[in-house]
Amino acid sequence: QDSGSDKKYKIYLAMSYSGNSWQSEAANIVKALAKTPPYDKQVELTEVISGTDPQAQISAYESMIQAGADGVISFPISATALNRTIKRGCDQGVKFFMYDATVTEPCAYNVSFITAGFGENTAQALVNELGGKGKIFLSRGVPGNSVDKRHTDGAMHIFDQYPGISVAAEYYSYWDDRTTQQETAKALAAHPDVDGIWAQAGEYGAVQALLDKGGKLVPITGENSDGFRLALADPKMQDMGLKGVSSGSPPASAGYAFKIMMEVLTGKRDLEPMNIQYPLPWVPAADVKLCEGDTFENGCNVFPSEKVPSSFVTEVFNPTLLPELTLTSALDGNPTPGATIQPLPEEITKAPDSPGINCQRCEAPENQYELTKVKATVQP
Amino acid sequence: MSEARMASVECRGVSKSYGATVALEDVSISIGPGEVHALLGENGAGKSTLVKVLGGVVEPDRGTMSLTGEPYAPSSILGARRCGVAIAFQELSLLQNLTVAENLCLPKLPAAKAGLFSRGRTIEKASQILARFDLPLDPEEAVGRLSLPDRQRLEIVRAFSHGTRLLILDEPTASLSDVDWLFRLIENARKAGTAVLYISHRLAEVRSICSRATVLRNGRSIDTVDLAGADDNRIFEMMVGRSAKKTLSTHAGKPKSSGAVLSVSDLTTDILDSVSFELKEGEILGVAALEGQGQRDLFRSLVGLEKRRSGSISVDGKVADIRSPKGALASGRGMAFLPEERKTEGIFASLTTASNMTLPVVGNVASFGVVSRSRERDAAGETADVVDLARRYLPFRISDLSGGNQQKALLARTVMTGARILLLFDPTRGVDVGTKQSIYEAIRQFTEDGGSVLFYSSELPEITSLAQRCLVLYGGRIVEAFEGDAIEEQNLVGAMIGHREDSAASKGAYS
Amino acid sequence: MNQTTGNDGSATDTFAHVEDRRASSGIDRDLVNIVAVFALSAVLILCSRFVSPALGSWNQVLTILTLSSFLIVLSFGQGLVILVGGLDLSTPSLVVIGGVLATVYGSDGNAFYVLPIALCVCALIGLVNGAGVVILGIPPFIMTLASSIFVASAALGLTGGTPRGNSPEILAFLMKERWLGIPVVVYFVVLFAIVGWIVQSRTTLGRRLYAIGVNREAARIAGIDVGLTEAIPYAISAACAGFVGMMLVGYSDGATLRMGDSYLLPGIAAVVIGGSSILGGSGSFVGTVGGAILLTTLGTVISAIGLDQGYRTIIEGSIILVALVLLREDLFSGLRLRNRKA
Amino acid sequence: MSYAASLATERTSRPTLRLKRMLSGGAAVVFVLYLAMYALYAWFEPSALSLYTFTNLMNNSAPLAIAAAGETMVVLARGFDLSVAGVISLTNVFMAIYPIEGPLGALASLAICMAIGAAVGAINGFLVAKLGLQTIAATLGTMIVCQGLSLVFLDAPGGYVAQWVSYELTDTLFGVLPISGLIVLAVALLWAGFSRTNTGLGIYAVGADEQAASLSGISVTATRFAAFVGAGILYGLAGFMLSAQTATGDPNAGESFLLLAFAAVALGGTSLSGGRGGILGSIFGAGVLMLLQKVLFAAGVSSFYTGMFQSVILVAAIVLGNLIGRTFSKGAVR
Ligand SMILES: Nc1ncnc2c1ncn2[C@@H]1O[C@H](COP(=O)(O)OP(=O)(O)OP(=O)(O)O)[C@@H](O)[C@H]1O
Ligand SMILES: Nc1ncnc2c1ncn2[C@@H]1O[C@H](COP(=O)(O)OP(=O)(O)OP(=O)(O)O)[C@@H](O)[C@H]1O
Ligand SMILES: [Mg+2]
Ligand SMILES: [Mg+2]
Repeated sequence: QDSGSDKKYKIYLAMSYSGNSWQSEAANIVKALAKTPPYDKQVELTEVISGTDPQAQISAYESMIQAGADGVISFPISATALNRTIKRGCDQGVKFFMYDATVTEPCAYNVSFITAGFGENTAQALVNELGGKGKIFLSRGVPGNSVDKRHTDGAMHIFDQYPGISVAAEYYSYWDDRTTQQETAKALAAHPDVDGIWAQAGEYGAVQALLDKGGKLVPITGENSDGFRLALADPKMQDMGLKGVSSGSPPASAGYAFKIMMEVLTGKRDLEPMNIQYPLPWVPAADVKLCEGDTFENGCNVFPSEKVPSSFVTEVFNPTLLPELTLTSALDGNPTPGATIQPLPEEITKAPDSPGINCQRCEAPENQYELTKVKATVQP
Repeated sequence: MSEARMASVECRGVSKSYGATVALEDVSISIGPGEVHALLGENGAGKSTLVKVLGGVVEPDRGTMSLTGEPYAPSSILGARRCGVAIAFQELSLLQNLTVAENLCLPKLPAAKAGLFSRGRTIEKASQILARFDLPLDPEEAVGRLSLPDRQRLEIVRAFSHGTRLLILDEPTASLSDVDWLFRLIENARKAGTAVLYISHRLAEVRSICSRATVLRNGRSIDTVDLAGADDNRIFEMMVGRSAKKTLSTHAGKPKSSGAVLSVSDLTTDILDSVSFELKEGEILGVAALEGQGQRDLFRSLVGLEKRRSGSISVDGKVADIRSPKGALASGRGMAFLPEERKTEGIFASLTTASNMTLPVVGNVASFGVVSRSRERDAAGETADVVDLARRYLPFRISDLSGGNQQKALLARTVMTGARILLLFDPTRGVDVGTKQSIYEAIRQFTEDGGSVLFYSSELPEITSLAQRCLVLYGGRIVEAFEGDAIEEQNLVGAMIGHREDSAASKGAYS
Repeated sequence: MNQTTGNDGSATDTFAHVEDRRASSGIDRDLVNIVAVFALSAVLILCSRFVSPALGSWNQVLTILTLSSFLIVLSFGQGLVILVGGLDLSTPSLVVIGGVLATVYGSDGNAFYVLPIALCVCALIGLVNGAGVVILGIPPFIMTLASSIFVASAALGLTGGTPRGNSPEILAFLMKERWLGIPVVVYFVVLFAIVGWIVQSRTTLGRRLYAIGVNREAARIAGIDVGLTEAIPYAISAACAGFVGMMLVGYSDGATLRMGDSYLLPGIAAVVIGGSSILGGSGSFVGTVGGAILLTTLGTVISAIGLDQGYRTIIEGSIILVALVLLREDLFSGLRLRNRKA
Repeated sequence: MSYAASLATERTSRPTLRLKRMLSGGAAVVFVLYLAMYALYAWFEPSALSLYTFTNLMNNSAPLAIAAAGETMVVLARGFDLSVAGVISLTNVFMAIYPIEGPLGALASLAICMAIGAAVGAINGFLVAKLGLQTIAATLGTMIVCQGLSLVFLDAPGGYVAQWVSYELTDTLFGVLPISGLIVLAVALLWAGFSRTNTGLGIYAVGADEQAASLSGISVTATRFAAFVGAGILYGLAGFMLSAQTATGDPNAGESFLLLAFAAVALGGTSLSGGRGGILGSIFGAGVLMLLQKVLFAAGVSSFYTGMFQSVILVAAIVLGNLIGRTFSKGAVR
């Protein structure tokens, strides 16, 4: 606006809330990318936090459309409630990019790992560790949430095949360490003899609850917190019985979404609105590798506890898709000194349809729960 | 004699207990049509409870009632109203956020169209009622903005408007200094054949309007007597079960010293107009006034509850900048205030009576901030004796006490503060005859020990018998001051109605 | 009055027994409620054996006590605010601030002064709440809601969204260690409950708070410094919430910016279920402790029921309602009355 | 010395009194605040004056405004109703899983939503008025039960609200009047009528002083009950309007309404300890809350400063209201 010569793109980062590591890392890397050359000259990024209230986000979207936004990159609070507003925005030429969570409005781009099979793959991994039988806990996310439902449906698809596996307790942990720890403690009071825990985000709380109780650890599959990965790799914990896989939601999808959006806006890429799949992170205990630097390099995937809090979500980096980012981007939203934006690989993975998640009146493919990361080592 | 004619109202063997407290036991009473019947008894004798039974507010545990011969068992206050029975309650039952008219017409306002009530017709109906009972209030005024006496009158008028067969007035004059209006209304009702049950602790009043009286003691009906044939002592004996104490009717001597402990000069508020006076050590200073002449403002501004516009207050010779009752307690030898309205300004309903009494000085019965229950009980007990409050009430919730006993507890509170200056606004309101004497005695004792008392009373005889000096307020100004033998009803009344003042003086006096 | 010295001796004698029957009932309504709350918790724990055989054990009791410690500490402050007729909606944000300050600035070496300072900061924020309510006359609901939003924003700005650092040793000790087989925090909570009960029910401060809650105007007239006194509960509540934040940090070694959210309603519910009136002026902290334990017990048992979340939620709500109906004050007095009549 | 004669009362003239009362009422203050904020909004963002923006704003505000209106009824009778969150979720879920098309279908849906609200309100009313439970505790229980029911019927967001509802009700009438605004207006008018019934007046009476109300012959039980049922019906309507706006169901839809509804009520000048205030204030209070987000956005305040501004403005609004109220009503009812 100021120079008038080359117009800056008006981009809004519409978050739900900021307050856990995942959300702030996702927002931080978008901010860092927007400050990385050449985007620093092309982008005027405004951050808006709406809290957990869909009404507030609807109102925020309306304001953005009204303010003449070129693009909105957003973590949508509801998969469905925002649709009408998004549609109005699309009609006025606004590009909507959703990261991690999705909307069912077809004119928006969804960039997410949700359809990549977190639930079924981790469930199979847990079954493998348990040898096909045992009492398990399901530590779920937020009740009445479609992402939680997709993950759990996938997991139950596997668990149901094994009569030896029984779900002793199923509780909601709101994707939060503390809540997971407390809910797991409650469940442990009723079932001290649990054999394994299938967890969504917050998994490190499950580890701590087991430690609090004393006695042995059990196999746990969970998401990508630094604390959990460190625990998986800790020989002491392994001796106590901790095994498992770290997988799940990557904040990196926000950066990926942002870069695709910029490429679309700047005309470098011609892409109709679609559902884009971010690859499912998959780090079994054996593959955990400590990073010496400030980013994922040489296949490392976890940081020492002095550098980041245990709740830090490690899957914020991606050497191929987001080579621009280091810890300073993820923690403070600052660009990496000397880094410039690298083009994305040409090919983009289309996500399969998943009704209620990324499309409205659609059918899920037959093979939606097909295993992609593990093979069943035990048969039902 | 009473059995000869058909009773308008009759109770037989009515009993009512609250938990372990027996409020009424086997009470019988009968009132004839067109009779004004007094109900007498000590504080806590059960008068208000009987009233509530008659009015359908509480259900008796046992006993029967009849109204003009037919069985009468009201299940609600509306049921009683339908039978023509209405009460003016001791603790007023008006809604302060509603208007006069709405209060008068509750619970069913005159209807307009489509099930809605009509504002105009409500006001019209209320105006009629107000006019019928000679009460010049603005029907559209919110009741919360009325003075306490006006609220009391409204309560009375509301009862009159419904009570066609039995009208119950529970201490209707407690905050009224002028009873003529009420007596005229009662006389009219009596002529129309309405039975009136009249409760008051003012025997003179009772004698002037009632023909017979039923005496309650400890929840039992002792006897019904013809008032003409029973002297005060006899009635008193029936009420308390012993003969009256020797009443002190002469003035106590002059104050011992003449040093002013409280001096007020040119005190001006929204209502008061440069009021100046001194209160000396060991003095009982009375304030006499008709309602709404600024006495409330005077007392409240002294303790910082009302904003002063100008003027100064000095305690013990030092100018005191008093902004709150706490400040008043802390300035000089301390001033403690007994407020006008028991329910809204006085009691802490859900706390015990003992806690209510010790509250301002709870630190004195505590060590390291922790209250000692035994010390609290002892301290409260001692003061309870001073105001003649039975010690067994101390652990009760104060809301379970009768109105008079609540008043005693509040008076005890001011005494307990240790302040040497007491500002008492109508201290004996609703207090029984026997206790009044004890309280007078306590006040005298207090001043003899060097304390000073400023008090207002709605009962002139109280001022004449107690005060050593007396200020008369009219229109927010002190119009006269009397001393010693000059304090005499005739003189006071003359000054109170402001006959020496031009009518302009009343400007702004009535809020 | 009791020493009747009248000449009408017979009348005095006749009514002597009446005096006796009018003695104080001696039944403390609060006490009945408190006993009932704890009894209900105990019954719930015992009945939970039907849900899972491992429940109803000593271990479960310890788990419940540990988990309820957060709610107990939080609801002490909330209870005091409710006692003076207010409501503190800023607790979630203060939990966060307490936790953030402890992790960001606290370390093993400096915890002995950082934690007290952090608590003072929280109390100061609470005092601002109190000042807003008392001086500016803002309804507590709005004042504390506004400060909650403000403090949450500040915490966000302070941390950039990710609170860094770990739990100081001392907090981990409080929340994780065991002594004689019992978690240290259980001792702490028992102590806290006793002190809290004394503060609320036995001290001069507590007495003044009750008075203000029952009748603010009367309290002023009785000579209480209502302004200052009324602000104190807000400060205490904020400090309590801040301390809960620290406890949470010790419990799970780190802070997040939303860790207080799940304590707002339960904090208020514990107070109300414990028998205090939401309008102020009544109740006891022992009751509140019972309420907190009842809610936590309920959560523990409910989470062990093998039903869908929807049904579990319905059961949870229904049990709360049933408990409330059982805990009604007039139910007890009603029963008493019926016995008398019979 | 007749009493009447001694009463030389000087009265404020009636119209002045009424005007003062109106100005000191919370509704007037918050209405002025709303206008001022709208002016500010329009100054930052000229298109704020367009019909399109206004309609959107109305659509956005209507659910909260109606929910706050319902909450006001309970608050006036000295209560707190948490079930607002549960009823909105439940009705939203109902709208999404049983869409009934066409105008008649919309009417039927509306009736059912209101019936759901009335039923929950009746349960609340029974628990509070009959069994004597504390309002906040009883409604917490029913809120949780309602949330559970919503989850049972719909375990994840989804479903479709009838097209007719979601398009017509968010549209404009004759191209100028936002329908959602008209519905809010209808609520306000209904309240104006209701407050002129004996029950309506009774709510004020019960809220101010329960004991005095019952001694005045008002049935406290029936009044409380009516307040809860009325509130429930409005929550049902709020859920209906929310469904029209979002066009889908979400079992957690009502959660965010809980605190906001109370904030709107308090902002609108209704005393949270009962007996004073009205629905109109709450409606504008809700409007202010929704408008605040817009103004802050338009003013370019973003990210975490929004919270700070929001809180400061919230407090400033109340303080301003107090000041205005005080200057116009010296010595008014407390
Ligand atoms: N004997 C009477 N003398 C004068 N006025 C009366 C008399 N009886 C009733 N009224 C007046 O008429 C009005 C209506 O009487 P009442 O209170 O009995 O109404 P009601 O029939 O019970 O009313 P509703 O049916 O609306 O409840 C009252 O407000 C009262 O002031
Ligand atoms: N709600 C209640 N709960 C328990 N006890 C009560 C209750 N109401 C009254 N009492 C008790 O019943 C007794 C009678 O009280 P009541 O109010 O009838 O006395 P009263 O004769 O009107 O006295 P006063 O002249 O002081 O007004 C008192 O001992 C009182 O403490
Ligand atoms: Mg009485
Ligand atoms: Mg009738």
